[in-house]
Amino acid sequence: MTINIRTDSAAPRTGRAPTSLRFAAAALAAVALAALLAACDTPQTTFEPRSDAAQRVHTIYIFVIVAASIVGFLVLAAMAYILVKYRERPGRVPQQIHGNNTLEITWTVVPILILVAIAVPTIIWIAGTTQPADDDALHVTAVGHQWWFEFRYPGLGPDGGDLVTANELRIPVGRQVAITLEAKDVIHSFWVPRLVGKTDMVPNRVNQLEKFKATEIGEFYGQCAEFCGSAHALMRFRVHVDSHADFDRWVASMNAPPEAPAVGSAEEGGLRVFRAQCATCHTIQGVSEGADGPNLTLFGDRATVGAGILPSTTANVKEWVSDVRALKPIPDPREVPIEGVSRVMPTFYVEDPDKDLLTEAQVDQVTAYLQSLRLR
Amino acid sequence: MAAESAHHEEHNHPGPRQYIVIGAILAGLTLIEFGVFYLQLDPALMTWIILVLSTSKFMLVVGYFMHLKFDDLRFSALFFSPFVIMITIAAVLMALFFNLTR
Amino acid sequence: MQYVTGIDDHRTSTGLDNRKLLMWAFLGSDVMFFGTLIGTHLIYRNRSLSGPQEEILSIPITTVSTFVLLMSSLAMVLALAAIQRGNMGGFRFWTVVVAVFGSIFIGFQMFEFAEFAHLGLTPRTNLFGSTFLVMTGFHGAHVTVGILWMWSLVFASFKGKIHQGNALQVEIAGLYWHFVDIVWIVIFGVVYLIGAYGAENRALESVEHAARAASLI
Amino acid sequence: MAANIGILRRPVSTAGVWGWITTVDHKRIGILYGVTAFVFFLIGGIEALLMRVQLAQPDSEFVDAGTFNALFTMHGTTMVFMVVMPAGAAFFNFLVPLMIGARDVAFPRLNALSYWLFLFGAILMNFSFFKAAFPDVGWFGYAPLTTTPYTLSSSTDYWVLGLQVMGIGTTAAGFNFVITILNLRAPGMTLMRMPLFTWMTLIVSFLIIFAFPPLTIALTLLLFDRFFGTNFFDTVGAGADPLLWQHLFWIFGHPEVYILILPAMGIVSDILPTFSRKPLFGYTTVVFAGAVIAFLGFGVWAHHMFTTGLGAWATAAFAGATMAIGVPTGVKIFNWLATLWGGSLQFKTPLLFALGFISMFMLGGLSGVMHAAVPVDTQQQDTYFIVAHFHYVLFGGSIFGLTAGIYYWFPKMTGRMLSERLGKVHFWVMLIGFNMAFMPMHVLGVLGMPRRIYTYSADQNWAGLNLFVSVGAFVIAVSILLLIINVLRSVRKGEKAGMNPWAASTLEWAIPSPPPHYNFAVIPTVRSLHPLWDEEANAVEPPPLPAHGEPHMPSPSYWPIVVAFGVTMVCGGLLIWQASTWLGLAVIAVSGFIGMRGVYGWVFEPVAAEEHAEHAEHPERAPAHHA
Ligand code: HEA
Ligand code: HEA
Ligand code: HEC
Ligand code: CUA
Ligand SMILES: [Cu+2]
Repeated sequence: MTINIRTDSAAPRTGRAPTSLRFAAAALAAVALAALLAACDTPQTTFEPRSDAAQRVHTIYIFVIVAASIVGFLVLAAMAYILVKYRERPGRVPQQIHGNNTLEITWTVVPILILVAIAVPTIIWIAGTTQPADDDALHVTAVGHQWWFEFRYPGLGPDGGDLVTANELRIPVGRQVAITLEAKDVIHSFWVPRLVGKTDMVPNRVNQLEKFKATEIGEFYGQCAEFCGSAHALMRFRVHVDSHADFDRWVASMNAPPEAPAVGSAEEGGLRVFRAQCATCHTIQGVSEGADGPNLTLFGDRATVGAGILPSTTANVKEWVSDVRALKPIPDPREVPIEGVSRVMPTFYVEDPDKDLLTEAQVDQVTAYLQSLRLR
Repeated sequence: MAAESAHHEEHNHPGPRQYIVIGAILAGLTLIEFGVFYLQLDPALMTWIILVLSTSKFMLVVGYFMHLKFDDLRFSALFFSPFVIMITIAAVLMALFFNLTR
Repeated sequence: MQYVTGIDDHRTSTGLDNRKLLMWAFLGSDVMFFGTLIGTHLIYRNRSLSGPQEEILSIPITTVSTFVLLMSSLAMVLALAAIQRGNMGGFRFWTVVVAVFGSIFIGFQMFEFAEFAHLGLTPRTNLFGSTFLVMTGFHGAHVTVGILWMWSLVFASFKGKIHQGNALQVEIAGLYWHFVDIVWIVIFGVVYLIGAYGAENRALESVEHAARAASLI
Repeated sequence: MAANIGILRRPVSTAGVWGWITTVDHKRIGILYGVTAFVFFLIGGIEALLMRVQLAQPDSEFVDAGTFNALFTMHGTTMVFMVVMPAGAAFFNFLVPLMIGARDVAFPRLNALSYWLFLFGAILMNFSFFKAAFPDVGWFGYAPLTTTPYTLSSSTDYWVLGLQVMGIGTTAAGFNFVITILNLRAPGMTLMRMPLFTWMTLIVSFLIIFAFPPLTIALTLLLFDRFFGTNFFDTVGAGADPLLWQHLFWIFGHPEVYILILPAMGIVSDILPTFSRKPLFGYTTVVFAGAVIAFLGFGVWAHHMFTTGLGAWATAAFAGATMAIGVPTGVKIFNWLATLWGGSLQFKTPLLFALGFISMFMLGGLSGVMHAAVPVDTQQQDTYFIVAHFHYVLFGGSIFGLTAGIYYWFPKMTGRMLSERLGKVHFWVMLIGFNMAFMPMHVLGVLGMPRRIYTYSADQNWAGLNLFVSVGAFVIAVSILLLIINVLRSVRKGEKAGMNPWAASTLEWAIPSPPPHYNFAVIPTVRSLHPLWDEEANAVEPPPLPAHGEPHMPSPSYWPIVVAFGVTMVCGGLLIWQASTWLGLAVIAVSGFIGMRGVYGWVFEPVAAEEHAEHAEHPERAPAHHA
């Protein structure tokens, strides 16, 4: 069959040389560059698993990436070949092919096979998540708050109650951890890339995180992965994987009330301030029982302040206590009066004598007090 | 062929008399549903009975009052394809929300 | 390709009328609309934390209002049959019947909502209140639109704008009306009968309801 | 009757601004859609650029958290609802009637209403900017963050109401195109002789009318929660389940992404044959694959919720269904390649963009399949890997495809050619910028960078890649400037296009460029899939106008914009209500009246300004007024 083409304006006949090859090279270069950058030390990477669960996911991840890359590469290569081979040249007569059933069936069936190859490990993995927890597993309940994490260890607290901490989860190495996820206000998501994939914390629902066993002692970065309002970017946390001995020591310390500070010391002043201003929201084991804010027991041993956002240095803690809004976009309490929503931390020191709730000296004292709460 | 189908239509097209009959059937089915509600049946059984009865009413109205039974098939397609999609979605949602999938 | 002059510009490729096709497409879309509403109601069943739930549904009263709506559908199809035969009197009579029955149905619904408010159920009370009242409220809004449409048809027929020649107008309005009716068939079956089955206090409540209803009508 | 319609008589003139405001001509409405979409593309793009400036460095303080959250919310919402969808609608409007040999769409005034509702809805939502209440809950607005306790300001109200108004318009357009394509085809234009773009329009229109109602409901429920105190998403007091919103949104949302991509697929399927000088390989299969994608698209919504704890069975089932969609999509890709195979490829700009579409969309699709592998998704969900995926399919797919369409049909729309040279530069700059901006996002995702974060700390070591990405974003901006320059240049002094500059095969090329307002002097009778490639086509010159003059087209109308205004201002009234009850109620009442008045005027409006009795049968018209 020939085609008679009706053209009104003669289209210019400049078939450009094919360029997709060059493009493929550029894409490869980009990937290579990316890989290079990835070699930097990135504490939150998903590619250096340090638990059995993360490792299982990682294996599938690699398999899927490789499969997709092969498919992608082959298709791009085929495209490049076609573009070179069939570019317009004098005398080329386009072949009027309308279709070919064998071919079409082939490229329906082959992708199905590849997809089955991806689906099988996926489904095996899903089935694996329904396994019950080990008998000796450590059970933890993690609760998402706007914008911090609460961790409860049922049965490890005083009198067999809950042991409660915040923003820094401590777990023993080599022992399975089964985490139950809840949320106080909006949806959050619990994610420690190197230890375990994420699962959402949904109000009025109880979710189970995939059970995992950390394989290496160390400190791991975690972050809330579901958009949860203004400070979502600053809702981070840490997981400390400890040796069994260290973990047990930590549990014991958490349950022991702190020693009373020396009379006349800055810490003593700090305790007084704490009782007056902070105790309604913050719990310190043996000192206070507040429910709206993070538990501050053994705060002096925490690596971070403000839900994993800053190293817990004296300067940072001071700034946090005097003006959290300088560090974190938390709405002003006057704008969040709705019932049922957790109360947010007030700003305590503004350089306006009329509004001061705390003096700068008091801030120093309470900081000193908080930092004195250490492991024994 | 054309004449035949015209004849065919002529024959089956419901008129006022049939409409009233169907109206009576609808009323009757509703009455039965009402009655079933007061029989002390097993809830599952009752649910199925009501589903069957309601579906029959539904089909009667759609088929006769809305004329779909006699009308162009493409109207049926336009109406029932979202129906199938919606029923499936609703069933999946119910399964999910009543935790039948855990 | 060819250019043939004299082809009727207004023919349609399927031979089906544009407006009727539009109405069916709209109804298909409305299936998704009501399906979502009913689905929302169903998945929130038995999740309310407090306040009245299905036990306050009155089956006897709703059976009556369902019957009224079914009969309005019958009147609708009779109106269509009448106008197709050129019987304008019959058409007007039956169309008015549709509108009146529709209004009675709305009356029942308003009574029901008022009664529920009396029993402490508003859209703000609990999940049942929100889903049930919004779902049936949207259905009621559809019925109301239908009633206005019916009256418009009757008035238009007096102005000579609705006649045997464009009975299609009535047919389309009828499709809408019947659809509203079948949505109610589903709601009555699934939400009322199945929903309220086994709920406590039902019998007692119903008698009370019926008495009130009687005094109201 | 016409006498007592009252204030607004049916307008006659099509000139000037009023001509545009009252137009019911599908081509003009198409151009309105296109220009509006492009303006919003610039707005959404500038929002993206601001985000990229913020993210270029760690701990940056270029914008604050609230602003950033508003930026990505409005960027996403704008790009999806105010750019890609209306850009698709622009092509539907301009091309579909031409492609099927019709004079207009089935319901021209409804068509105008769709446009005005879209425009007013978009303006309503963006108006929040001036009230310092930019929506900031993310483009899928997960409850309960959107409920009153967590969003006290009216920002979310603007979002809900704006989407609602646009949604009504879109749904109306969906109906219109379903009917138009089913019913207004030229003689001989069977379904299987329709150009692929028309097919995809039909499928998209079905997706719209079936997928938008769940969104409408979801938005309504949220609206009722926020305005009237219902409890659909009240997790605190009423025990509501936040997943309800997610289900409803994604039941709409996943079909929505196919609403965004199928038009581009249609465009590419029409461009490839033209520039390889051979018919589309496996036409039937490509059509069928499109339908299968759309159908399956209703069954995969929960793949956006793999991490919400759906339960093992559901997760597995949705993963399987999601993967299955790769098959028909792959079929399309391979059929496109087979179309190129054996052809005589003319590397004109439209073809370049079409090839860009195929390659970039495929990469995005492959990352989509990776998400479908649930364990992998637990590491990817809500990271930049997802952001990379959807920009590859949305930008690399939809935007590349639509841009191909601009280059391809610009001559038809304006009668002038775009510069090939500038077009090719545009293509390469855009391709490079695009890959610079979005390829590294995959790596960022792998390195654990969550999305929707306004800041990150330096110790994460994400800074280098982010800077690179930001530079890429600006390269894209340069490429868009090139497009703008190209268009402005051509409109003024571009080469004249003639009827069929690309020697293409479909009907829209059989009439002058730009087409006369009645499209075809005589409606053609179609005998094949490629009417203009038929041998005999050469013999048939388009006939002159018939003796009795131009075909009669429906007159312009004021009512669409009046109705759209009424609907929008009812929503505006709700917003005012929050500040001042009485003023709000007054606005609602007045605009409600305007809207009703509009509907009434609409229904009783004569078809043409000069009431011609012979037009009484026009399909769109309301009750005939001669008895
Ligand atoms: C144009 C829009 C578009 C398109 C077409 C797609 C197409 C696909 N998408 Fe995408 N998606 C989005 C837009 C789109 N998506 C958006 C906007 C989001 C994020 C929303 C948000 O959270 O903000 C998202 C998110 C998203 C998720 C959720 C991720 C998460 O949040 O955790 C998933 C999960 O499965 C997914 C999967 C897919 C799949 C499998 C396809 C498939 O259709 C792709 C099919 C194509 C191919 C597979 C390539 C070609 C095929 C071959 C070459 C054949 C050979 C291939 C194989 C054998 C595999 N997408
Ligand atoms: C079709 C859809 C589409 C398109 C085209 C784009 C285009 C772009 N997107 Fe978009 N994006 C989304 C859809 C889209 N995006 C969605 C749905 C989300 C999710 C939102 C959410 O999470 O809620 C998202 C989120 C998103 C993020 C993640 C934000 C976050 O999670 O924190 C980022 C970050 O880099 C980003 C970047 C970009 C960039 C750089 C472009 C660029 O390609 C833009 C290029 C365009 C321009 C640069 C315009 C040209 C401008 C000029 C030429 C300026 C000069 C002109 C004048 C002054 C008149 N996008
Ligand atoms: C009204 C409740 C409230 C009061 C009173 C309050 N806080 Fe807080 N506090 C919070 C909340 C809520 C947070 C978590 C904020 C966040 O990270 O988003 C918090 C966080 C903290 C943190 C960081 C914890 C961590 O794990 O990183 C410290 C330290 C802290 N508060 C100290 C104090 C001190 C000291 C006072 C008194 C001077 C005080 N708070 C008073 C509610 C309160
Ligand atoms: Cu919590 Cu994001
Ligand atoms: Cu999806």
